[in-house]
Amino acid sequence: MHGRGGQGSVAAAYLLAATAFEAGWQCQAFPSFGAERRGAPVTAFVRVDQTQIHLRSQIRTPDVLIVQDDTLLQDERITAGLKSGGAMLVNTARDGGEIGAHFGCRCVNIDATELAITHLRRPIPNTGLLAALVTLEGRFALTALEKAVSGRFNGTILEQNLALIADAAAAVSAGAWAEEMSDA
Amino acid sequence: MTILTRSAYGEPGTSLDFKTGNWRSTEKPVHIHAKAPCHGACPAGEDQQAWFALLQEGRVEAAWRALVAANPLPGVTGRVCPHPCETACNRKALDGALAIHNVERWLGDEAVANGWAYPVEEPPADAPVVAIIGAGPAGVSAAYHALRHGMRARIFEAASEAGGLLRSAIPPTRLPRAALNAELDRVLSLPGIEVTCRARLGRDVSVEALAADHAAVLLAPGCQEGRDWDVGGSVPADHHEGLALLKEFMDHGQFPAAQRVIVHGGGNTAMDLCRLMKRFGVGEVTLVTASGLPGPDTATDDLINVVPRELEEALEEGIEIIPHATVNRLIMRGSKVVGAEVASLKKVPGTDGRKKRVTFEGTERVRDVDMVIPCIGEMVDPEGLHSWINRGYLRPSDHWGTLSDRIYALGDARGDRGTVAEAIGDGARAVAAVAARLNGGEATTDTRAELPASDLNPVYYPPAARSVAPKLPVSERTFEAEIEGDIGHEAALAEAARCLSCGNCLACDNCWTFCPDSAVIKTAELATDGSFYLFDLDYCKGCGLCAQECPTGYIQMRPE
Amino acid sequence: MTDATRLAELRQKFGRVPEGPSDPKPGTVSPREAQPRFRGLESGHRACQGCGEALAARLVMECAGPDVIVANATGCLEVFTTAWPQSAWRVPWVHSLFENAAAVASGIEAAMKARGKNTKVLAFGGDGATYDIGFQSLSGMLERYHNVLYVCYDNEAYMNTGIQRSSSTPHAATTTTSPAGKERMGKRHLKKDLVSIIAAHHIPYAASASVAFPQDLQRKVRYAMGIEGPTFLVIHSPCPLGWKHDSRLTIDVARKAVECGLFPMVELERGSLSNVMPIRQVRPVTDYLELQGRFRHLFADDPRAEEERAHLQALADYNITTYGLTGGDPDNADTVGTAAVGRGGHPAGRLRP
Amino acid sequence: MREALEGSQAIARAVALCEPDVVAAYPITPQTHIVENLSELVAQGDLHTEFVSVESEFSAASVVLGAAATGARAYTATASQGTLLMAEVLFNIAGMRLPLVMTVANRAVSAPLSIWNDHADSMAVRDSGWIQLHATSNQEAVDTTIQAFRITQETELPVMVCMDGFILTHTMEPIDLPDRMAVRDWLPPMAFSRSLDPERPLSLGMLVSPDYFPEIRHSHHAAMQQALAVIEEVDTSFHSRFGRAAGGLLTVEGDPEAKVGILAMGSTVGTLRAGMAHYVEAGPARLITLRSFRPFPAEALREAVEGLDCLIVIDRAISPGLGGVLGTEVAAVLSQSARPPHILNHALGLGGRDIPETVYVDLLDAGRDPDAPRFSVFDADMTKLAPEDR
Repeated sequence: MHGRGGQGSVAAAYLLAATAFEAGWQCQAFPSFGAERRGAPVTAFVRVDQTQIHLRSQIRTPDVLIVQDDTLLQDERITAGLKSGGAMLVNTARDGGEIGAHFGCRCVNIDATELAITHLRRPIPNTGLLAALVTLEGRFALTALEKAVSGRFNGTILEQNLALIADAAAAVSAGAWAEEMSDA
Repeated sequence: MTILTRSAYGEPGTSLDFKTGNWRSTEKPVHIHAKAPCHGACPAGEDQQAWFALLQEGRVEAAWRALVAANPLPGVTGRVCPHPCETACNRKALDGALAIHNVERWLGDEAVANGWAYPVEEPPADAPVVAIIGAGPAGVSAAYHALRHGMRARIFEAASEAGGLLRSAIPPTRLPRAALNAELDRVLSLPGIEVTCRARLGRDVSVEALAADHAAVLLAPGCQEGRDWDVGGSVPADHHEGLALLKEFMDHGQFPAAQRVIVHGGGNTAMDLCRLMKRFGVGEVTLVTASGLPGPDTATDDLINVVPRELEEALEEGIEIIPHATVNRLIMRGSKVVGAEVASLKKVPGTDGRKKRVTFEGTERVRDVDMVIPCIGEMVDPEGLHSWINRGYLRPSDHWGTLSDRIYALGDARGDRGTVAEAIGDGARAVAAVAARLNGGEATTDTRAELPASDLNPVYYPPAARSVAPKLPVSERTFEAEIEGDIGHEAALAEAARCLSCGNCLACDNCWTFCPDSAVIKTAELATDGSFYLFDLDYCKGCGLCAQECPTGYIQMRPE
Repeated sequence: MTDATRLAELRQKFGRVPEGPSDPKPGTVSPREAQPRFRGLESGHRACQGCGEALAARLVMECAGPDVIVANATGCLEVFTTAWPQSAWRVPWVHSLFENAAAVASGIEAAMKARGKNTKVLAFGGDGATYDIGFQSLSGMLERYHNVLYVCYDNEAYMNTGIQRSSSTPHAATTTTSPAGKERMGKRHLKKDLVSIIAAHHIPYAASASVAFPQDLQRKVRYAMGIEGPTFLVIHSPCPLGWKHDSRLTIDVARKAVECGLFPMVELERGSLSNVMPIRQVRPVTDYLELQGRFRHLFADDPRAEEERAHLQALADYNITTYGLTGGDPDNADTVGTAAVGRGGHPAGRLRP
Repeated sequence: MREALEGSQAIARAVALCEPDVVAAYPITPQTHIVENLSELVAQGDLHTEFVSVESEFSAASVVLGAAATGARAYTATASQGTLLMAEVLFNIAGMRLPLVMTVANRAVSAPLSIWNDHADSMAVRDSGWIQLHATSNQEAVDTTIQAFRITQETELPVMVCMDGFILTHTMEPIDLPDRMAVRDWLPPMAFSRSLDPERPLSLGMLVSPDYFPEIRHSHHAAMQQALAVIEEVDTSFHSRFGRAAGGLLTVEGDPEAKVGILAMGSTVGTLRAGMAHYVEAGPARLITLRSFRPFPAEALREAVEGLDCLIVIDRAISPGLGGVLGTEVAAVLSQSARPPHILNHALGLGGRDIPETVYVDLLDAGRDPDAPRFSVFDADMTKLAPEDR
């Protein structure tokens, strides 16, 4: 998961792991912490499995890349290590197909920032991106994400996030990536 | 050996097991109850420090009782004594000696006013009886101390009233007769004392007869006999001896006519005479004395032997004093004195080690005077005492007044005394010697060393000015009214609070507070030396802090 | 399992089996036991003769105990009181390190608070532990507002290690690391004004005291003990060995330090001066200096010596002016009044048959 | 209850379950989240403790020292430089034999400045006299933390729970946190035999002359030896009460017939375990997880290596001029065995260098290489070094 310091990449990773946990999976989320400050490119990692995860290495060959900020696409190495057949979810208004063509991988786009501004009045793309991912991938029920989100928020913010999840899920094609994920 | 606990070294024993007393290498602290200088200086043997201590606790009657353990006449001595105690007082160097005489007098007066009982009991009827010749201060003191030692006293007085020179030679301006009578009467009316007046020695009683049926005979006749006096063989026709002149004045209120007078002498009689004559109207009164005036360079044995305040008052009243001087020659016109040659004189060490008086040639000056009055002391009236007289005095062989087996000499008659307090002290000492002899022992003296001022730690005494008793202004001084007034209760206690308690434990807690090693144990029960503290030499490291910080010099470091 | 049974179990397991009462004759009380003061620091400690610090500690303990816990920094006091297997302390006492007494005390206090106990916590340190190496942890303790009385025994150098200069060493004093010689006149720098720094933490109470004025010292301890919050007391405690004066002069030297103005006796509440001990009779600093070997070089026939004496006098004068040490309320305890003794002792330990 | 928790958060929650009287800590990466989470628990009223926000690690250790000395249950956490700043106090705490629990979020020690994981910090204080237990996962870290509070009371020795910084502290994974009442029941009431108590005054931390010092050090050593049994007993008791163990003194897994063994501590074990499962073709191996670094379970280790020809010891710390710390100690201990295995010692993952799954294969390959050095910084890229330094 690529983002920039301050955008909540680690929080997103934790939320994804929590979603997996809520779905009954084993999970592991961790940041690649650096000494970078706000704005610098950062990476966070998530592993999910149905059996206990022992491995604690950084993920070098991810199945899925989540890019929180399309300006990060300027770095051509962003897809380095992405498994063949892997997919990339990008937070952008640009066309995912074009991006995928450029990097030579499947790519879906969602304007999660716009959705966040609409629902949350703040440009926090995490929930939207995760809703899109869960929907595309189809392994975890969207309710698992809703549950994980419920564990973090309450009141109005929770409601706004739940609405955002619904909108984001509707914006992508459900199960589009399902078959690719089986060996994660 | 200590066995370690399983948790290693968490439960130590007490450091009391570690005796640090062996750290002392040379000296250890000791309590030394030194003599307070006031006590050491008191010819009457009073321990002023002791009774001041009681006053400090507000125990006024107890203080009086402690005082009269030595001196039954504090109202008298408080008025007439030249108080060497004050001269010796260590507070002198700080902010003025204690006004001891004022407080003494106040205590005496308080006792009279309140009728406090003297701390004596009537001796049994068959108790030994001492015979006392003379009811002056020595005789009265002896009678009183006889009671204290369980003996009875029988006084024979030649005059019609008791009092001796207190009555005959001290003007009422110094010792009002009421005060004298009150105190004398209280002492002499104590059961066990019997006074016979108008009993003259040699006529009515004899020493030998008294000695036969008394435990002892105490001779306190005083000095009634004038000395022969001449200057280089000259004796003026109208020669007047000082004491006689004074007695005459006190009886008749008159002095011989004179305008310029030199009084030659250095005692209270001389001083009284000077002042009375001046007050009587003599234009110029000059005291010529061989002694020195009080001052930093004056040695104690050189100091004029008068009550210091009397000296002060005399100067106030216009008496001229020429110290370290003598009348060298009388300048006579016929048999009448018209002048006196005065020369400087000083005591200097002689070749034999003794001091001798030297008149300095070239210091002679002549004063125009019409009368020169010698006040150079009197001698014992030899009547009835011929076998005991030696060059005008009784001259006993010792401190106790021993003349022979059971005969003692007291007071002025000894020839080496000059104050009421000495006379009172003599009474106490002679009786003590008698009592000791009766008990088959020997009387003892207080041989303790006096505490020097350097042993005090003055830091602990906040500055406090000496209390001053009221005094009649010069213009109001007459021949009757007492010049110095009463110090009063409040000032008396304030003075008591100024007492430094030289050489005696104040129970101030300084040693207890300051010992870094907690080696001073505070205990009223176990301290047997009059203090409230014990040194725990098991732990005392000998730092000397307690001695240094002891305000009174009661703690001293001494070799182990 | 209750706490008490658990504790008993652990004491059985790790501790020493109680040997019974140490008093050979039960029911009798030795005179030492019967002293009318709390003996927090007992005899048998190994302080030097005339040790000001031992005295100061005992005076503090008298009015601080028995319901206290003491955290003691490394230093003479710690060393001379607790040579295993004997301790001079009769209160719970812990020594950890040189620089952490304030932090250890913070922890003890936190534990007392957590367990709902009112036991007061004292921290003791010398000037090395307080002015220098433990300064940070002291500042932290004050800032966190722990209910601790920190007492600094100020003997103005590292005495435990053999007289090295500290930031509390007075100007021009010699120590083994600030010796006097051809090029130097002792310590070049000034004594740190610690009380002001402490007071700047805006704590309820900070004061200076001296072993020469025990009643004043104990009044300050009692006052500080009664305050809920951090309080600080620095006690001027002469060291005969380090200051090079006769052991019997400890109090005399301490008294003169106050009376010449070099050691001002001040009290600050919430950072503001609330009281000073006025000096009735100000002494020249030389009265104080001449008693001590550490200032001996200042009395040499040397213009530098004269200058340094003048400097120290100026520092004393500065204190006197700054703190108003010569004026003040005549009813206040002053250097004369508090040194006064009376028949029958100090009010606290008064004993009359 | 199982929850997905970040390691630091899980530790904070575990500490809270043990209801410490006093917590003092100073933030340092990567321990910070533990302190933050504890603060949050306090702020939310979920943890009733005196939380002392000290001005340094030095004071953090000192504060818990003071608290422990009164018989309070006390806790602190640190890492890296903080551990070293505490070092003086840590020796002191252990020397005074105080019951105390501390988490070390292991991190390299500067210089060069590195905020990432290795074991240089806790190794630097290995001789302080603390019990040091290493966790391979956050679950073990949680369970060991709870156990540590019991061990420290039973032994009156302080316990350091070491967990790899970031790799564990910042990783979210499912954690089973025991029930609060169950923990309260399982932990004995807090008590300390030599507590500072005005009712029973005693002195702690006294000066000891040469007359007693060797005995006291011996006593400490003996206590550490005896603590081996306590660590095992407590883990067993925990297992029977909560259904899982946290690794005893050490654990052995893999092929019992294997002739090659790998010994490691901390999170590296997880990656090696994954590699062992993944790369079956690399050959059989025995994986030994050392949990108790201090006291060092010499006897258990000798049993664990029985039958091995080669033992590869993974260090995440280096003693420059000697080699790996753990490897050197293992070699020393096994030298007393009848047939000690050949020991290879490799430092891995220093300063946070990622340890990939493939390392398992590489290690075994190196183990088969007769020319392999006895010690290496295994993942050092020699091409980055001047030829003279390779």
